[in-house]
Amino acid sequence: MAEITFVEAIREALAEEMERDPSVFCLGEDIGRYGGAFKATDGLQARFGEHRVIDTPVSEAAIVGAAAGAAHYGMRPVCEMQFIDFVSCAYDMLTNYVATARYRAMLPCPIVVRGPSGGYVRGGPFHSQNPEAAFLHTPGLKIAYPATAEDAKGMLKAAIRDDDPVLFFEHKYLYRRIKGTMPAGDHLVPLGKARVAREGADLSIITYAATVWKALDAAEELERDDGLSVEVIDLRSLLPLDDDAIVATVKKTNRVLVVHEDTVTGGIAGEITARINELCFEWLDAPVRRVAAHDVPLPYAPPLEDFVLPQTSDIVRASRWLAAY
Amino acid sequence: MAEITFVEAIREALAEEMERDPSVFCLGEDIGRYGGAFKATDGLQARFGEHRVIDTPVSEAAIVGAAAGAAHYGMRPVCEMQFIDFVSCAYDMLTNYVATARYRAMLPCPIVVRGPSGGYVRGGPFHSQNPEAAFLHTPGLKIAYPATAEDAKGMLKAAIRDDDPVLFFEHKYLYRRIKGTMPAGDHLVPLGKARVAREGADLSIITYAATVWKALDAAEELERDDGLSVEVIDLRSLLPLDDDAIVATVKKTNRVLVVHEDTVTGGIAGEITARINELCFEWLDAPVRRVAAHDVPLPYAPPLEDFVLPQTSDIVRASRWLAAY
Amino acid sequence: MAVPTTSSLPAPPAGLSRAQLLELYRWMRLTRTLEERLVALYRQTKVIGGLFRSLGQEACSVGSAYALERRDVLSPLIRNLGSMLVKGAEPIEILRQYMAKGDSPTRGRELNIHFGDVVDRNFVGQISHLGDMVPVMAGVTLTFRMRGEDRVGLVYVGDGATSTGAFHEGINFAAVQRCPMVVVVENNGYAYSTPTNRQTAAARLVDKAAGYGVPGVRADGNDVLEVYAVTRAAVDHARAGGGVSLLELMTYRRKGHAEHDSQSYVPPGEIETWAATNDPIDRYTARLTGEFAFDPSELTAIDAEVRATVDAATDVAEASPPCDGPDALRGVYVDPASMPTLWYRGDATAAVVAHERPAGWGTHDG
Amino acid sequence: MAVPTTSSLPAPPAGLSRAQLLELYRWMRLTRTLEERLVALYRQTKVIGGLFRSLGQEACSVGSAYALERRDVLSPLIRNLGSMLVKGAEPIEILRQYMAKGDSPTRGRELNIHFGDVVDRNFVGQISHLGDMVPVMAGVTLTFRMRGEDRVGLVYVGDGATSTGAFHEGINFAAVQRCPMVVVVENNGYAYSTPTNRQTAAARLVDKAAGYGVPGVRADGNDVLEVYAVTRAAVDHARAGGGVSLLELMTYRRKGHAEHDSQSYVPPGEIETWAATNDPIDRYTARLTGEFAFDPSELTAIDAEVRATVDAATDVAEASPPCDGPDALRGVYVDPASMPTLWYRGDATAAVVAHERPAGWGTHDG
Ligand SMILES: Cc1ncc(C[n+]2csc(CCOP(=O)(O)OP(=O)(O)O)c2C)c(N)n1
Ligand SMILES: Cc1ncc(C[n+]2csc(CCOP(=O)(O)OP(=O)(O)O)c2C)c(N)n1
Ligand SMILES: [Mg+2]
Ligand SMILES: [Mg+2]
Repeated sequence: MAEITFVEAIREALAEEMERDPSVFCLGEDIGRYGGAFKATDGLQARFGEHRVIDTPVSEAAIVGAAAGAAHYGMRPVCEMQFIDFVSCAYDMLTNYVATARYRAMLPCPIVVRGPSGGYVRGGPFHSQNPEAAFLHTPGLKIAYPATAEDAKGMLKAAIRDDDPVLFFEHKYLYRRIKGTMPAGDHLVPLGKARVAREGADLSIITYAATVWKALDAAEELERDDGLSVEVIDLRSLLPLDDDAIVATVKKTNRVLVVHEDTVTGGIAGEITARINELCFEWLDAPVRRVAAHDVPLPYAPPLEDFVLPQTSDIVRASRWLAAY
Repeated sequence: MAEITFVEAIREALAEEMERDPSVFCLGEDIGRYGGAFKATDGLQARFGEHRVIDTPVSEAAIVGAAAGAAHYGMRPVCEMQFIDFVSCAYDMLTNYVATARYRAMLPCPIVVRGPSGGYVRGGPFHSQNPEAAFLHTPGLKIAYPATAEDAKGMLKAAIRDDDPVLFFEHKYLYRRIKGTMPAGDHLVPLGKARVAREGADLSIITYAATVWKALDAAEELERDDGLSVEVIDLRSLLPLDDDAIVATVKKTNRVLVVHEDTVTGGIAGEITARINELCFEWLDAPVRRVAAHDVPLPYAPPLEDFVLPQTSDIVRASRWLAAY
Repeated sequence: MAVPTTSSLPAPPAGLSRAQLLELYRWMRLTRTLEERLVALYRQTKVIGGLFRSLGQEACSVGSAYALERRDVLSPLIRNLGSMLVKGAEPIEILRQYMAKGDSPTRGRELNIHFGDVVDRNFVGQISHLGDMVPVMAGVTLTFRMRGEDRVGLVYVGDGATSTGAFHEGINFAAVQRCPMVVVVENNGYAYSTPTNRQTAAARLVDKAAGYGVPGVRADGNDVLEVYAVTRAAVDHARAGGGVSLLELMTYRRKGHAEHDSQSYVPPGEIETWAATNDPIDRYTARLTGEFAFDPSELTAIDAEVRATVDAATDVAEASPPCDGPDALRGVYVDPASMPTLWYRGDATAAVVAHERPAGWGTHDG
Repeated sequence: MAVPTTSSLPAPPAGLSRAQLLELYRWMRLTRTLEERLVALYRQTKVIGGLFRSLGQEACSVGSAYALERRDVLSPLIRNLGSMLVKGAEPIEILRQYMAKGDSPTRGRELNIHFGDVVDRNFVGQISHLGDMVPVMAGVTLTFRMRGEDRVGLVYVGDGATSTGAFHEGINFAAVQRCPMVVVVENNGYAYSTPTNRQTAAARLVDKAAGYGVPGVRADGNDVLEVYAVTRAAVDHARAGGGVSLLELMTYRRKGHAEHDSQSYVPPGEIETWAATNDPIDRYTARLTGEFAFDPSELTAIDAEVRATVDAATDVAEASPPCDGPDALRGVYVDPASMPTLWYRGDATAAVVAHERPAGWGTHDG
């Protein structure tokens, strides 16, 4: 099997699910004839028709709301946010309408809201966001944020089949930089399960999305230069979080660094730290520490963006701190 | 000086600031002639005129956006969300436009967005929310959530004078249940500073808003029944968080319970736990533990709401756990 | 606010049978009687939370919902109790819901008439956030168009809700997609305390229709037959593939926003005038007994039957069980079906003993 | 898409002097020349991020902005480079900003023409989220009305942006408040790849005006004098206390959404037709040299001066310093003025030694 890119994996997932299930359809801005700002839906309209790959007006709240309505009546809509930054315009619809639908009114609401997220691309404050933390305290939603092309495909397929609404973040830095070989057949990766991206014994890095790759680079460097054995956990799903995987790695290495691209304050690392405290505090040989973005809107100029976002060298330094503690 | 209620304290703050500074004005739904759904602005339109207490259409994004525009040109607008649950409709405007204004374009944006929040009032899922955690990872915003009438007044006045945008949460359960005697003169309570609501030596409860009162009740009960000396920290400001106050209480009691009304997952307790890990992990004699709402949309029926929200008895039990640890 | 102008004379009973004319009367009467019962229960503090009345607006709800088939979908708001009844909601459901009973349609999760049934009777449980139901109904009706189903959707908005971004995005989306959807603006003169002329500078809310490229009709919302006729025409238009219509029904909110509201902001006499001269049930009664020559006793018989129905439902509802706390944890997700109870609900000392620690971790003494 | 119909013949130079006629020409030429320079820099990878053109739309920006006084406030979008130049933005600012220079107006925080100046030249730094500037400008102009200042605001939206909830809420709010605001819809036929007829079912975007109770005018957006005249009338109307107006300027986006866009979705010949028959600079040149009898050399002299200006600015911009990483932490708040650098930026071992621990806390050996 040939390698395909992350964004091709997304496209394959969409195509396979649309093929398999006529209730799956896509809607979003410029996703039809144009194939989407990042070409994630390229060719799908030609293949599945205009009514299954719908170009919408610039109306994120309507896109998500309409998806919810369709889902109540048996459809499985997949919404694209042209950039995930614009999901903020559907924040009310997602947190109030969609997330509560089943609980408050027994309304089935199996929708997926997906879109390109994340920085390291000189996109500036409105084309680089990582809004996942804003949705973390909304029961009723699931949140997926894959780091590999294999997971991108398998988790998107699982998300489309999931009976609950799923926010699906696709890191645009990975779209064309990361490739993978898709397992044959109906490749599904369950939501809610983390992945050990690298085994290690001395310390654990818990992370997700683009920083998984930076953590792996850092682990490589630490092994080579410091002889440190670093375990890297790729969370993959942020809601629900895989507590078992978190606890397992803490009990194994006793030292934890949580790394993410979102700002340090209010990012998901806080939740992870709290869970570690609750579930396996006694196994900690050092404080849980965070490597994340500085608490500023993400600036555009390369030196600024590089300064604000966590870099491999930051993970290396923080790991050394933990190891030396 | 006579005691006044929490909501009267809010009204006094607004009136005093409007009196003091002609650039202060209020806008929101039904705040003028009607005086607001909770009467927080009662009488202000009669006193200051229609153009300083503006009844708006049902348009939260426009309310916040217009406030921002006015603030760029020298005004100090105070927006009311009829219920803070509707701030979700202005989520984009607040997180993308308002919060970044100064950073990205040197735009002054001294606005206050205030409104009634919180549960324990049988308001159901859309009139009981605590959305503070959704804004925590948005640099550029400040978040205030007072628990006492004195702080409500002093912090609202400080928020109006603050040169940065402030989200100001007013717990509706406290509006008429909590009273206070206002200090004479120009009573200001600085943002960003926590308050020791009760001194104690055995364990610390870090909390804010309505659960401050539940924590105090629990502390009372624990002192009486268990002989435990419980310190209660009222955070008052959530962004910025008062790290000094958090560290001080941890170093003093070595055992911490973080209590809030928001859901446990994704609530602010995670951030606090992470900071404790980073700043004073070594002083902990027990894991930091959380008492918060169950991870469900807040249901309406009294037995359900009571089950979901943290109660005094929960705080008591969790404190006993910590003390016995 | 002036008495609304009628865009055309009331149509003759637009294909309705005499039995149907009485049915319309019964739905309006049931709506009013049930709301009056809720007021009584509210005063006895048996209704938990706010109580929202549609007094004087019953014709809007009933006449419009009556234009739908059972397979069609309706999206009601708080003042559309009448629509929900027409669409098959039972008084007992309404009563249990308002009283937060354990066997209420939402098992106590939601309040007042916030509930739905998309499986059988086809009305959608609303949320409080105004305007949000418009995009949702755009999606419901988009589905029908995509699947080639002969079904239509109807969504209500108030004059206030027309100011929301969600209304705008939803109707525009549906119009472009030619969704079989009817948007009914129930212009009752106020949004909470805000009169319509502070909500919009538009002369008429129906003037928004052209901006979405859809037909717009303004009608007398207190004439149940006119409401039925204009809605029916819009529903037929949608069913025939014509897409979205916007209807503005002129009516008046005679009660406050909710029961607690003193209506201090209403100009003196306004409510009284509407009550005296433009009550939808009074007007319809006069027509039924006049123009359509029903015997008044036929109507009083309906009134009595309705009262008996509401009485019986009230008895059952009052005897309904309260909600059970732990049930609150069920049904957020299909998977997992239930959320765990938090750790501190139980015996603290036992929990400390049970708390897992690594081997060799001694009892800590601070 | 057909060539837009002109609602009226071009007005005679609406009170403009001959010098002003040339000034309009210069702003359009400067816009185009500067954008062409940006394209060259983009191809050299010196422009960082996307590049957005207003080719063929220059008359919309220039003609409308020219109707404002310096004290009036303008809210531009990515295709309103021309408006910003008219309002006082300097080519050097644009170049530095596009090249992410340390001395760019936003010190590298924002990209392309996302910057503003509310102190002196009065244009507001936009954000990417479409529609959001409309409520903001409602607030700016509300302020002027409240303070009794003789100032007007002008906000642009694209055909795509009219679908956003923010646009709707903002214009409605401003209309009710009679804010001195002009909303200019620049209908260039596309939102990214989406043609206007998939954006809305309305026959004309200006048909939205009635729904907000404001006057609406549609005009030929490629006739700079007509744009000036209709905007000037709307600005005067606003200044006189008449409140909001909605203008729809018919134009055409000849380039892709951004430089990378192949425009594969555009029907063959459409772009070429517009370029050949309806270029705003060509049309204006013909009028200047024809109807207004300017000598062509006057225009070529302007062209040369503009080119020299852009050349000079390019040299300065290229020599401008890059941004300095740690500066990123400044200016989020007034207080605190700077955010702390994160703990791991520094020597790890030294940091472990420095890490505070209670007295008696031994070195931990795992
Ligand atoms: C987005 C949003 N903002 C504010 C509210 C608070 N609110 C509840 S009802 C109401 C007035 C609604 O007026 P209208 O739409 O005319 O409906 P009516 O009550 O007259 O039937 C308001 C402002 C809300 N529910 N949703
Ligand atoms: C709220 C929002 N959704 C999506 C986008 C992505 N986006 C950027 S420009 C654009 C098209 C804009 O079209 P239009 O308003 O017609 O302006 P034009 O580019 O034609 O000048 C889109 C969809 C955005 N910026 N904001
Ligand atoms: Mg109303
Ligand atoms: Mg356009």
